[in-house]
Amino acid sequence: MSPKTTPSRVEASRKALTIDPLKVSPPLGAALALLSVDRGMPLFHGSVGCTAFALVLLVRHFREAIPLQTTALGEIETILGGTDNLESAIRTIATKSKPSVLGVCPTALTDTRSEDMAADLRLISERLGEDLGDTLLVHVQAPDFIGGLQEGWAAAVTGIIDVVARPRPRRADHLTVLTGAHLTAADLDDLRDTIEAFDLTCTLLPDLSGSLDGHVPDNWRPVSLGGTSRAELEALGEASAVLAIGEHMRAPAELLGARTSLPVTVLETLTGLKGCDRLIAFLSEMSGRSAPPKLRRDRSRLLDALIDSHFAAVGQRVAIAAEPDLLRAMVTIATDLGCQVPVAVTTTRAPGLETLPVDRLIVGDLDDLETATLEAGGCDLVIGPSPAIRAAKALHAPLVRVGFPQVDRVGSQHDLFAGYRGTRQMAFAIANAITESHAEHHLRPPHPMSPEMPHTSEVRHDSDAPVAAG
Amino acid sequence: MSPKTTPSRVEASRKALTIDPLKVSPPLGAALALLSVDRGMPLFHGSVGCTAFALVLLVRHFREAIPLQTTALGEIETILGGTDNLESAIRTIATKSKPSVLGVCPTALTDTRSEDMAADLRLISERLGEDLGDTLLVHVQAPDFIGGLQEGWAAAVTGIIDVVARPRPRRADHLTVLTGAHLTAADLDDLRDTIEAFDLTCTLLPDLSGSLDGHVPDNWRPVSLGGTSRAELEALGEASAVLAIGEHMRAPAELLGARTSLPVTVLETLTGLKGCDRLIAFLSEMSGRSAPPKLRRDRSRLLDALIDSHFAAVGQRVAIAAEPDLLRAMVTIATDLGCQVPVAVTTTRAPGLETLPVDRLIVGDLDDLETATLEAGGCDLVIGPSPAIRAAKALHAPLVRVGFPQVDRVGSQHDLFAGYRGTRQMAFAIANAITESHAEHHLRPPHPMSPEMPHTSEVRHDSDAPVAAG
Amino acid sequence: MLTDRLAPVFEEPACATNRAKTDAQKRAGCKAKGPTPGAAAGGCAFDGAKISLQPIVDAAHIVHGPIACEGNNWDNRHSASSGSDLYRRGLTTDLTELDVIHGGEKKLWKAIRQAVEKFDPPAVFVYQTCVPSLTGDDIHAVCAAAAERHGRPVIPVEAPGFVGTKNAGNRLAGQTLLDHVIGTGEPETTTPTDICLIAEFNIVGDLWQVKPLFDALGIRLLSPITGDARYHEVTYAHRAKASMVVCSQAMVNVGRGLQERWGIPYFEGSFNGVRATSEALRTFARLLVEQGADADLIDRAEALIAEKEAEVQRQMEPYRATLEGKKVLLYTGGNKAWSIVQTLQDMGMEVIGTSVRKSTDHGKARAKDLLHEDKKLFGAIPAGEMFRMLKDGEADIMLSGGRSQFVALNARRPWLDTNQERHHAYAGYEGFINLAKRMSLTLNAPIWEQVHSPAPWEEGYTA
Amino acid sequence: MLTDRLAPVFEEPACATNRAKTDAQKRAGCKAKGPTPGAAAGGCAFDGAKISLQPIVDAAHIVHGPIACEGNNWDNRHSASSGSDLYRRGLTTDLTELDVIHGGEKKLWKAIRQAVEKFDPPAVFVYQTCVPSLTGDDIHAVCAAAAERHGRPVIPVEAPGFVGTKNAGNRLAGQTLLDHVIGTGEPETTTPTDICLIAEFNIVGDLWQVKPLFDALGIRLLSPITGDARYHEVTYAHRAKASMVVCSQAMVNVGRGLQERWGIPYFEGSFNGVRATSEALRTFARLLVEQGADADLIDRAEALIAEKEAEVQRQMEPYRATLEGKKVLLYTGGNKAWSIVQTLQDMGMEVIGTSVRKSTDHGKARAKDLLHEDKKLFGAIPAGEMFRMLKDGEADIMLSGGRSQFVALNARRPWLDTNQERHHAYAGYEGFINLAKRMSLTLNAPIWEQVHSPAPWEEGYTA
Repeated sequence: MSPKTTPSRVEASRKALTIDPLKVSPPLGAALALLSVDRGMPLFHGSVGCTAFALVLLVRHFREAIPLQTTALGEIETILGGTDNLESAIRTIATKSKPSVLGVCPTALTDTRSEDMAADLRLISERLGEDLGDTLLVHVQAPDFIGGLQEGWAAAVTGIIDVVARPRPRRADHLTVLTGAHLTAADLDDLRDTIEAFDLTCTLLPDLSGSLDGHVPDNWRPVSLGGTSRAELEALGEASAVLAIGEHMRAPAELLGARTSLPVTVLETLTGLKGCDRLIAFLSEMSGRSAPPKLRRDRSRLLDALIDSHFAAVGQRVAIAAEPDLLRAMVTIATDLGCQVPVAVTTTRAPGLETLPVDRLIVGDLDDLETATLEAGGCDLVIGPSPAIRAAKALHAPLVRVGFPQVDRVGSQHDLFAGYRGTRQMAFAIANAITESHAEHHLRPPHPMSPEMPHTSEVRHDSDAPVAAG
Repeated sequence: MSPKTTPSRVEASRKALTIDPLKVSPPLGAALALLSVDRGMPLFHGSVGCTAFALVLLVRHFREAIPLQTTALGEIETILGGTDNLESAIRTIATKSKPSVLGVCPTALTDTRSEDMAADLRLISERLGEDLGDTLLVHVQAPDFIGGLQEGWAAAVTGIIDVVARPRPRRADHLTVLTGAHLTAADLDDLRDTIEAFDLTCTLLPDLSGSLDGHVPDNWRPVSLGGTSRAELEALGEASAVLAIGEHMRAPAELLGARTSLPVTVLETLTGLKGCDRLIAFLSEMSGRSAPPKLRRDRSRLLDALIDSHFAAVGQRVAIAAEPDLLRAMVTIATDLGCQVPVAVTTTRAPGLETLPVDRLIVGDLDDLETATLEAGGCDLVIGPSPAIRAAKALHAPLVRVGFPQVDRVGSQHDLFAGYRGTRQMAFAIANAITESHAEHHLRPPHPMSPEMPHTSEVRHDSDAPVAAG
Repeated sequence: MLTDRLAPVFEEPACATNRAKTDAQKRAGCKAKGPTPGAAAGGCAFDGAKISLQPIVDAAHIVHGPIACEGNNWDNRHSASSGSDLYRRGLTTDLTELDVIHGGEKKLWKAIRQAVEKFDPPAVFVYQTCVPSLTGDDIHAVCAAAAERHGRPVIPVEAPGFVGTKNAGNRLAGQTLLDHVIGTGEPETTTPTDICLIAEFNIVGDLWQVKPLFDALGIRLLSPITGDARYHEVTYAHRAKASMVVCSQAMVNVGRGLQERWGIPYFEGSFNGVRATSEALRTFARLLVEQGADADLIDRAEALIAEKEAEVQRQMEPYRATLEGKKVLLYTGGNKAWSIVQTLQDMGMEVIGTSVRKSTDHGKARAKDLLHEDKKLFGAIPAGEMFRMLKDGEADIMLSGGRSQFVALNARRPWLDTNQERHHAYAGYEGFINLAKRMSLTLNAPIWEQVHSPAPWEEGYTA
Repeated sequence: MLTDRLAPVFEEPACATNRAKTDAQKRAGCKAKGPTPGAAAGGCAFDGAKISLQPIVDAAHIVHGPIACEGNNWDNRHSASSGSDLYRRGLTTDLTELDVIHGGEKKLWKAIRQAVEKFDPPAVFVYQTCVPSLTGDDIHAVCAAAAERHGRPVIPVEAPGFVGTKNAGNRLAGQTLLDHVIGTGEPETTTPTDICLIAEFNIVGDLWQVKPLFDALGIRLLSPITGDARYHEVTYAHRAKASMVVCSQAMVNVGRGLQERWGIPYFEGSFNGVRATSEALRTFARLLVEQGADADLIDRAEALIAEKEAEVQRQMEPYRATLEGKKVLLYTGGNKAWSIVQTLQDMGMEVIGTSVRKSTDHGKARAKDLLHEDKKLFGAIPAGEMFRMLKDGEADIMLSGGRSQFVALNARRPWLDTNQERHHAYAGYEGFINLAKRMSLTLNAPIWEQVHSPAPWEEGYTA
């Protein structure tokens, strides 16, 4: 009876044809991380289209200017080697836009040719000499063929750390926080506030809340505006500890730990009471202070929200499509509320997913979400990015929107999913979406002269539901 | 062309039959204000039903325990005078529950009989003597026949001030803030944070965010738990100024100003850029400090949100049903975004409403909202309390939920509508609701062999809309 | 005094409370002792009357009173309709001070006209409330004139709040039906198995969980009073062959009235749980056969009961382990105080106590039979004591109405709504399984472990 | 080299760019100079090909490539459909490293089968991308075999990104239609007024704003290429009596191909604005009459034009005051660089500049005619300069595509999307009014006053 069912085996979708991809390309995720560094600039080593598609999708989601460049390989350069284009692109960008960080991301095109880009970049760097100015050249190893947005994001952070991190004098009461790709600008604001509530300070890397949070700048810059500053990058090792949020940030965090000798703590998720508590316990320990009243109040409000929300949520079926760490967050809050997760779809076989309490966990696409959920008998709610609206409609279920992309919404970067408050908001969102959906499928009387009593199983979609006829 | 049309005349609905009331009774509002005082207890002087209806509705909205008592008048007591019941009720409550504030609210029943309750209360108070203990006895003059929730709320605050406010030594950098009934717990949290960001402190009266914010208490009390404390009530005059939020708080604020000689500032609304700016300017002046970076960032984010949201909102038609000060807030953000407001319905002819930029402003009910909007040619969005869902469905428009009651939602007290952040959230909510609604009425091809070009006016509902066919 | 004028309604010889009384007690009427000022809870007579009549889905229900009576109260019930939703509209004269000074009759007259013009209902119910009652508005006269003018029934419901409790209002509503509605219409046809269900209000579709049982037996629900009723169906009640009073406290006077005036036998029963449902089916079969229905109805009823009870046993399986031995505190009213006890015991649960504060003596006796111990029968439990019982783990779950929920929830214990505000239907066999499922889900909900886990700043916290 | 093999497609004698060239230049092809690494923008050939073909709503469009080509890109266009939405599904082989190592042909073969089984489309388009092109996947062979196996067209679209620009991809798509689609089906009937519209993609329903005009004249849109097209309609293009290339840069090769192979006259035109629309109607009427349609078509077209133009004048009234004299910066491409200039001038607005960076020489000449001054013709404007122009108030509004929007918005100036990502249809007479209305709404939007108002901490703040 417990909705926390036995651990799932992670299935791979066996289709040759991907239908409605959930996955975006890793270089897109790398670009996003690089744009979350102040004066950052990503450069895709590939055809112009590789860059254009990522750019357009980022614009559609964030509704912000997205500085993103391309080495503009043609067929000839691809075949013969694109090093000249790469050098030319770096020179142009370094001299014209003077970015603080220029992140070079190979694409499938260059990965296929197996160029030795690390070597190329060293040579280019030497040749450019002073033309490179203060620009940090970062090599992002995010192969197009492995994973999706969060893997590219993590690879960019690893690349940055690889270039800048070194041992520095420890700095008490300061944390270097490596933030996962699944956190929104609102999540990061909340995380920073929470850390500061313990009289700690922090450096966030990447800091999406500083760059892609929607603010109107006073002037125009051809590079990212806001985010982790160059000075902060230089001082990544000046802290008392490294905190990583999200399993996918473990690798960059461990690299940073190794380079700086700082202790490393990885928190898998900040969504759900337990995850939030772990953060608070960590911050209490780091600061030697107990949690301030506001956070205690927020926890108490969360308990109330969980209780208020469980009436509508308990026993309901929620299908979820998200990248691994966001999926973990969403499965956590859904099952914490007593929902079942008959189907969860994700983009890659990330560590730890096999323990998630879902019935089926598929590395697949949004068509898998739809068809597997239909096979499982439907659901009451879908959680996923905006393209999941098609599956939700086919399943006659509402969609609670999380993840990337959200192309038909404004302000999605201000949705809060993390921390006591974010968990509370998500609990409300789940309960309210289910309540509203069931109110729309009105309570129905049985067929007028039906000789049979309807079986509970036949009307599951409604019979479990809160019905508001009055 | 400007959506800010000429000022409206405030019409009264001419129906003898009210259909689907927007209005709740003033004593309910008074009760809510009294419950926002720590250890508060409202007492309705009337039949048990008067209390039961208010209690049930408050429970349905807040999903919290609602301490609320009744003098339980029967027919005989009503006719012969209910003073005995009143005394008996006060005695019972004062001795058993020992509230900090016991607010006595007449109902239509006692108003009709025109009892001299002020005199009665004086006598009862004398007779109870020590039995009254520390309980402040407050007479709330909120006649059932005039206004609705916000008027009752304001009357309760006036009653409290009348009893406790007196001149006190001024206290630098401290504000006594009289908060309107249209603010949510989230609004109050945000307001307090904003005030504290200027290194000012404040007393909120009432403080719904302390009592009805959804938190799980550790023990059971037969009175309200949290809210403005008794000590704060005694010290209302210990401040450097009185700030009132909402036009309906002007009267209590002026009374407080008169009693304490503190300067009084009334801010009509904290929703909309201008209103937020006024608050910040006021706080800057009071504190002698400039706005801190976080608030500047929030303002910049709001500008971006207004720009992002205007694409979907501009030229759209929004029908609004709300009590006067909430209506002002909602009309402000809707018209700030470039929406038109063909119809606004409210509960009473409050000061200042006549200047709102709406086409028709009706003191009426939710049926007026529906029929007047239909007459005006329909709308793209409805903003109102949860019972407005019927009108919204009849108008084929989505409902953005604000106000009281919200009976089919959890967490409505955590919706944020005030301040830079709240205005931003509301701008997003309006834009997203319109976008989603128009996406559902898919773009339609013209009739296959139509000899006529469809007129823009005929397809207004869709032709202005962002359509997402791809 | 209106209260005196209405007193005969409370003299209810068939009332279960009264059956146990002496004659002298009986004459004192069923009206309970007045509530205590400052320590009272519950609705008024108007509330009770409206609850009883509002489920007539196609009628206009106009509340003649100030805004508090309808503005705070409309559309707050979960009675379900399979057709019109006119009953869900909040219709009121919203009396102002001027109306009070000048009298509200004219406004009421206009309001009735506007309701007729806008909704064209088959009938209009007009609810009197305290204020116009006090100022002397004669709603009987207005209704009579309006009925003539508009050519349809306009029925005065004289139950202002201050004449008594919610239960008194139920009775007054019943009396209104007997006086103004029942017997004013005739069905097109009648059958030997026509029945009437009294005081079954189709809360979130309760009725629809039992109606298929009647359908399966060929028993026709001629007249539902008043769940999911059309007005004309209520007028047919006098042609039923048997009736059942579902909530005995609420409208037993209607059952008695049908028997006295038209000789229709009635019984008091419940659809709470398997045993009560089977008993109701059995009793109906017996009464109908006595009234002339085919004798095989009894056998068919037994066969259906056997089949459904077996099915319930099967369907209970997944929930049994969770429910077995769990301790329940029941805080509800009327016949639920014992019928739900039985239901819960049938599920293998232990009822640690039930409140019989609103029960009849008969009900109290049944509860005691089931629980064996007097000390498990409570009156009103003070919230503080209830909180303690739950906090200390004396009960695993509480079943009650919405107002006491926060006692349980603040004590961080599972709670299920079994009163009118609930969102789930628990009637008949299907409802039994529904209840088992909901309790099982709630008891197993992972939030309870979370809300009991220590905060990071509390002792006992572990990551 | 694939690029060389595809070169003939770029040798486009009918191309407006080419008409102005010397023969030597012509032989160099229409292919623009390659983009500058580190300073490039815009889509690739695959993008252009997909944009051109994807509006065929009932076909399956499978992208053979790694996830970046479709995962970042699917369902991002606003082409509208009046029927199937299969074209909106994101179908891809999502190549992995293993597929690259072992070759992706087998996976493509299976993917086509799965698409056919799941969707049963009348045809399948398979888009080649850079990676499988580099590793040598022979999509022609796979498509040919699959077509035979599945008994329906499976069409290889050989336009991997690296062979050229988006525009090159448009042409390659056109060539694909000529090579594989057009002429492979026959309509049930033909009429003397059958037409074909080329490179009109029904963005947010543009087509539906002009189709009623053709309907009113009895002109039948036999073959839409490709907006809101069913696959079979595209196969009929060779039976049209006249065709119009709506975006001359995009698929002029299809117009020329129809003329060369089947003798169908074509012209280049636009539905941007009143004058262009009237001109398009006139030209179609003339061509169709020349091809044998009733001669009165010309008079009927003139009557319709007169009526609609008068109607537009009336409908413009409410917007005229707002738009009159407002300064517009136009930053778009192709024939829009001049046709929208004309449109805006017809609205009484002043165009302070238009970017002709993607225009043909012919287009540049038309733009210059309209603007009189060379200095108002821009190439690519650096974002910084554009920001300054807007910030300084040299323009009141900018019309452009989505990517440059933030330059305007960050300068806090009104902006309207006139490219593919827009949410509003601006074609024909109706679209003209739509555009006037949207510009008017945006210019009047109260947010501009707000975003320019000083913050409380800035100089000039007033409460």
